[in-house]
Amino acid sequence: MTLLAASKVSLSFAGVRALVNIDLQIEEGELLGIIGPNGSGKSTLFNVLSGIYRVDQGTIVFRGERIERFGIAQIVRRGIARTFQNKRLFGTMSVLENVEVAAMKGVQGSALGDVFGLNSSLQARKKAGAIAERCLVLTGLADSTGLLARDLPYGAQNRLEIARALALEPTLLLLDEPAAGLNPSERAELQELIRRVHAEGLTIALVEHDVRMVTGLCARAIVLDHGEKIADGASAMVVRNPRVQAAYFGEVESEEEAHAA
Amino acid sequence: QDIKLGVVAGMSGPGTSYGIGIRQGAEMAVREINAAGGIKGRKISLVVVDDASNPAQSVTAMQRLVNDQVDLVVGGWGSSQVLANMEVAERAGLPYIVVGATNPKITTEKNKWTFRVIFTDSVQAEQIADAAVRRLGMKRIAVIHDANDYGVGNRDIFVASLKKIGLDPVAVVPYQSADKDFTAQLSRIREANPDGLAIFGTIPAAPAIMNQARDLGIKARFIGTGGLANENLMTLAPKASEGTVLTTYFHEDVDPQARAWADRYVKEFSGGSQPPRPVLAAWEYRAVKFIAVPCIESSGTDKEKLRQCIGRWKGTLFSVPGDAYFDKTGQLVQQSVLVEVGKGAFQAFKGK
Amino acid sequence: MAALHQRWWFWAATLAALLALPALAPQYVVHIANFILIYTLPVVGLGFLTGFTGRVSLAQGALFGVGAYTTALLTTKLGWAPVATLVPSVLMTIVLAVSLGGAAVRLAGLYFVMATIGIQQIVWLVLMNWIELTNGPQGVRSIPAVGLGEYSLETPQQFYFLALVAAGISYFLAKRVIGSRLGLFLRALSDDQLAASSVAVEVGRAKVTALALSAAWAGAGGFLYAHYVRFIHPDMFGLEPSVLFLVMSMFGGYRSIEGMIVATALLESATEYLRPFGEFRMIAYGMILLLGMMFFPMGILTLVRRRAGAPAAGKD
Amino acid sequence: MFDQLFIGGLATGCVYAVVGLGFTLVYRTLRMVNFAQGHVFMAGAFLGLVIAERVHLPALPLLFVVGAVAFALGMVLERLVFRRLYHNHEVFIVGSIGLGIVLMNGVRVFFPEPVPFPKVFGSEVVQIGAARFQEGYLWVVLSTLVLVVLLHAMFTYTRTGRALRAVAADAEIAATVGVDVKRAIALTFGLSFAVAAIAGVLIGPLYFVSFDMGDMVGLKAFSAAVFGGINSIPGTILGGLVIGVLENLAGGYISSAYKDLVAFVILLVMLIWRPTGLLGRETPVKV
Amino acid sequence: MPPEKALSRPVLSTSDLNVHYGKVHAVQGVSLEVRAGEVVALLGANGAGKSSIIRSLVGLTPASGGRILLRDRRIDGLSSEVRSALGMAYVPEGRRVFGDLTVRDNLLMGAYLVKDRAKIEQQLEEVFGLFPGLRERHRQIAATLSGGEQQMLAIGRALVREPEVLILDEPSLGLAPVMIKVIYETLKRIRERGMTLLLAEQSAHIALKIADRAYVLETGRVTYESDAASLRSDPALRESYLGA
Ligand SMILES: Nc1ncnc2c1ncn2[C@@H]1O[C@H](COP(=O)(O)OP(=O)(O)OP(=O)(O)O)[C@@H](O)[C@H]1O
Ligand SMILES: Nc1ncnc2c1ncn2[C@@H]1O[C@H](COP(=O)(O)OP(=O)(O)OP(=O)(O)O)[C@@H](O)[C@H]1O
Ligand SMILES: [Mg+2]
Ligand SMILES: [Mg+2]
Repeated sequence: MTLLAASKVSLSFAGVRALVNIDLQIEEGELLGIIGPNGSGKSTLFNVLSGIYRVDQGTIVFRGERIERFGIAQIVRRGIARTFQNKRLFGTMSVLENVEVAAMKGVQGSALGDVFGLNSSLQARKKAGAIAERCLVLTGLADSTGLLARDLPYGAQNRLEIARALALEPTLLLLDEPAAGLNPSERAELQELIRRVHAEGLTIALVEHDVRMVTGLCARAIVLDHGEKIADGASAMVVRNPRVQAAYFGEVESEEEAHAA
Repeated sequence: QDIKLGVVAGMSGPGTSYGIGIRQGAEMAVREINAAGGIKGRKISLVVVDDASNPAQSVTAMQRLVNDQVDLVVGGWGSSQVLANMEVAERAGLPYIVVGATNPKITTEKNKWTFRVIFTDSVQAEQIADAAVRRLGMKRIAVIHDANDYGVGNRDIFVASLKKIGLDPVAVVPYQSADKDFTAQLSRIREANPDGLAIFGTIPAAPAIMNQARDLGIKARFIGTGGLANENLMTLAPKASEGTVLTTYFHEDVDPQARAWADRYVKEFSGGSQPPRPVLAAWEYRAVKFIAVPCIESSGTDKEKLRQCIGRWKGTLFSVPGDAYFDKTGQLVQQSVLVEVGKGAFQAFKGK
Repeated sequence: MAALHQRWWFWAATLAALLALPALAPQYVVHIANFILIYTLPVVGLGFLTGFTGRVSLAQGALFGVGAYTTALLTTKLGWAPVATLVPSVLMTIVLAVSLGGAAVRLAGLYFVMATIGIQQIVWLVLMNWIELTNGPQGVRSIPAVGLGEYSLETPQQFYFLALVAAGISYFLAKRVIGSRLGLFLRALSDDQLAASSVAVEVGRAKVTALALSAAWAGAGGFLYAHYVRFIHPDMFGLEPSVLFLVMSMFGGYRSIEGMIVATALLESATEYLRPFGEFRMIAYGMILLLGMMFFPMGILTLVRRRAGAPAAGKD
Repeated sequence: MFDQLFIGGLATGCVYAVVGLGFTLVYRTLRMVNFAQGHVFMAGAFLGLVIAERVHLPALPLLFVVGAVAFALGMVLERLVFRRLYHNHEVFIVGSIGLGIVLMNGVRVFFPEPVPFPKVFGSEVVQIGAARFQEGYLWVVLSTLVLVVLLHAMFTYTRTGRALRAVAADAEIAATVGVDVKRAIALTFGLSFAVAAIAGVLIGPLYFVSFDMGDMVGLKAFSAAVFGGINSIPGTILGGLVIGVLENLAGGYISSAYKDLVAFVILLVMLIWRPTGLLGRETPVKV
Repeated sequence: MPPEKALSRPVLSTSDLNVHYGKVHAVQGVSLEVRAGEVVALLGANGAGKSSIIRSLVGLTPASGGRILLRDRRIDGLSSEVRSALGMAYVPEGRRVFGDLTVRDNLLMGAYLVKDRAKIEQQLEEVFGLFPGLRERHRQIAATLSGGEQQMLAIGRALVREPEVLILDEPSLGLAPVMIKVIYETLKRIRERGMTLLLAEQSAHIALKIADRAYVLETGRVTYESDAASLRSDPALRESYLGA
């Protein structure tokens, strides 16, 4: 079943055509790879799907509902969560609190009610705490819960981004370059993590420059270039496509070398 | 044991120069009385508190006097401050003689412990309205006033008095105390083409208005009340203020006693950082020396007795023509003084 | 390793001292204590907004005034009993804050500051010039004291316990607010609004709630103030108190309710203990602010905390 | 009447604008608001007064000298005081409010009363159409123009200006490309003090100088700077002029009691319509 | 590695360098040296302390102990701008471009210490030649660039001044394969011109392609130091120190 369908989505900024007539379908339970050269529009696509930018044209349907005019928080509530390529953590809050904020999404009732003890959302709060715990363990941050987010090393910030998004218990998770700044063994761990949450039934779209990771994880991949979708298909096939080779790996690069990179 | 005399006034903030005058007046009176042996052998000690010309702090200041167990308070500058701090005096049952606040609301019949020696805005505004029409022959009078209690109080009575005489002001415009530029207001006044411009406000707005009015080509003569009775008027508007007619609280040329006192005052205080400002100093001095002290002498420091004594007081004060006495609202009834600015100084008004 | 204020005996001693104060201290000191207690309300309220949403407001003095004027006018003009006007005062303040400032909270940083300056000026001008309603520059006089049955709270000593209870309630509620989900949301959005919305925080709603809460605290404070001073005047609610409240809410330390309260006490009583400085009093006052920030940038409470052995928050 | 109100408003607006420039300069490099700015303007006026009374300088040299002295004072104060306040915005706000109080009350010790300022820009009254105003107004307007053009050019086209913008964006990284960040910030304070002091001298002869003159002007100037777009020097000027003219027209035609109210309501409404000020540009989100 | 280079004197060196963040001891007595014309890689896992070393080299984080020498001059204690003037350029971790400035202004800031206008123009041309994407966007506000474009800009900003020592913290971060290639080609070329490079990288195999020598860090200490060739050629070694 199609979870998300974008059709003819276009967006430009002062002359830069960042997205051009993009058609995209994400099936339920799929793990979709998105690759493309720098500045090809991958992050912009995520920004559009998560409500940060409004499309110039086109429609986005998520679980049967048009969402392209929704606000950011509305879209998260519908079940799309994301991470940011340029980390956007709550710097002055602890690692635990960063995740807790997100886990609170499921808590019902007005936040003001908590203050005056009107609704006994204590149970729900506890549940949120448990969710946060689980996400931190999952991402290997359980030991640093007390640190301020801004003091984490770069790689750990990355994982915190993922933990925070997972705590939203989304249906669709958008990962924007989660492996950036990780070393090979950490990449392997990350890959394992993604595979695990995917196995639990989460639908994922993954933007990554680590092609090996994309081909390793994703059955299907799309390629963007200059805002256009230039390829869509089985990931192993897509990376061999000559047009992709030229745009993404550089003419002379062989696939082996690309994998080595 | 000493008799404790409390003084509250703004010795910082916008009322600084007035407040310091009040303090100096009190110091002068107390020094003289103590030098002459005090009251029945008891010396007077002064407790001076600054309220920073701020109503909220004024409450605290008065509370402090209550706490220090002063026997009475003579002072108070600024109507908002006095309206705020008199509540404390009333609650504590402390006799309070106000010298520097002119809002009529201070002395209504509700005040039991609060008296006032300086005359109210209503008296002044009425007299200047009368003088403007009858003695200066003005026909087209415009009004510009501060939007604070002082300005609004004056305006209301002035306009009402004019109406009684049968005249309507040609323009009435307010400004805010902190304004620096009055072209907006003065442009409207210029359109009305007045022959007299009543200014109800204080320094430095009043001289600024005068200067700017002349720049704009307004030729009307200025009139006003006690807010203008301040030497800075002439320093700040040396040319523009010439010819202004106003009511004042004190003038040294009313009688020889006043002149003698003023000379003494200037000699004593001109060395300080403050330029001598005899107006409120004179009131503080007279209230202490001629009203408070005789009452303590006759009734002692029992508060209730002291209050009754002050209420019954009747007598003469220098610079006040004729007898003065407190009416049943606690207001000192007296005649006011009219002056004119000439050659950079206040002169007793000699017009018809 | 617990900071001083986390130890039970510290609290017990504080409470005992507070309860004994009116019996032991001179009336004048009680009077100042009353002002301090009253002011902690608007200051802590402002703390929600500035400390937790990162929005600096210069309108708190005006909101404080709205609370004071509401109760003053209801009791003097309509003859309501003071206790009956607490809720209307708080509601009125909230309504005004939300209707005037609701649109402004979405403004970023400085634009919000400027909007609050505007709100401050507007409220003050209306209090000053809408004479039929507010008595304008004459102020409102003879506001009745709060009565509890036969007993009415006239003297500073009598009023003290009311103020203490109010400040206490406000303190504990404030702690609950910042410890609650709302507090977490507010801190998150002050760090990064966009990230906050993308974890489902309704940023607009959270900010308006913070504004409403801060107004509620101000309104309650204004209520107390009116019935204690019993004369109010527009100038008591101008820019000056707004700046004062802002300073008090920041001087004690970043996001610390205790810090705000200590700062309120320290600065509100400053005009008194600085009296020996005479005409240099205000200079000394400014110096306290300036030097305090220059040498204790994490707030004056760090003085206490360091002594208690907790590490000072360190960042290069 | 319109002419009079309009021209009066322009001149006041220019003063708001020039004082507002002080806010803009500091904000542009430090991302912080110096709440003492209005009092610096006041102190500048007194500095001008003292200099003008001691040495009888013609107008232009007077402006230069006052600007230069204030510039030096700004650098010194940056070193002694402001440098310790960059910690975070709260610290800076409280600290600068404290400094403002010290400045204001310090001046008050020496000048407790309003003082007239020598008429260095002449005392003639000029008539244009139905409007009459002092010669000094012309100086205000002209000096404002000159200052704006100079500062704008400096920020936009010079190497120093670019460095100041880079410091604002990321001071650490600016240092790693060779910018002396401390000096850049000191320079900023020097400039903002100079500008404020010049504004003080310009306005002195039009009104009086008094220790509390910075309060209201500071507030309006801040509003002008924000309203015009605190990142933009031309915006600050535009903001100042709009506020000056608006309040004067409102005072003349609507109600002088509510003239500030009218001005502020219009500002609020416009802010809601354009949340980043007239010429302001907030860096667009990109994640 | 040509032998004469091995003998050349160190341009940049540290001895017993320590960095503390509060109680965290992030760098613990690290001594390393970079010789003229050499490319040295700093390798190590997340949080090993690479960035901390680099930040203390360029003067952004004060060293809590030890010394740093540039040629024979002691530079710890000097401010960043002075170190920059002495010939160091830095590509920070996580891009950190001047967000409010245009692409062109960012590059001009890189050339802040260069006085010769013609030279600057020429250098700009060179950077634009390297990254044509930036040329197209030279008037765009840097904050709105894509992640990879910002990374190119950060590198371009350090290149415009032709520094003597170039220090890069994860230059390949967020770059597409084609761009990584371009950048490493460029670094090779630069190095041929005699520039000295210090490079922190997560992906050892990329860095080892051009590095002459490498230091491997683990929780703030150097655990292994060797010429790059042996790490390159010995997968077992790589496995044990770098987990890959
Ligand atoms: N707000 C904006 N204003 C102007 N241009 C923008 C804006 N946002 C994105 N762009 C441009 O749109 C293009 C696409 O950017 P996007 O961030 O989507 O690239 P990307 O595919 O994620 O690249 P990378 O892999 O480098 O992160 C870029 O050229 C960028 O400069
Ligand atoms: N500002 C800080 N405050 C406290 N601890 C810090 C701070 N910056 C870094 N650290 C700690 O110092 C250690 C080293 O961090 P550093 O950033 O140098 O690692 P790194 O090797 O560069 O890692 P990465 O590859 O993830 O960038 C980490 O444990 C980190 O948590
Ligand atoms: Mg991207
Ligand atoms: Mg690093």
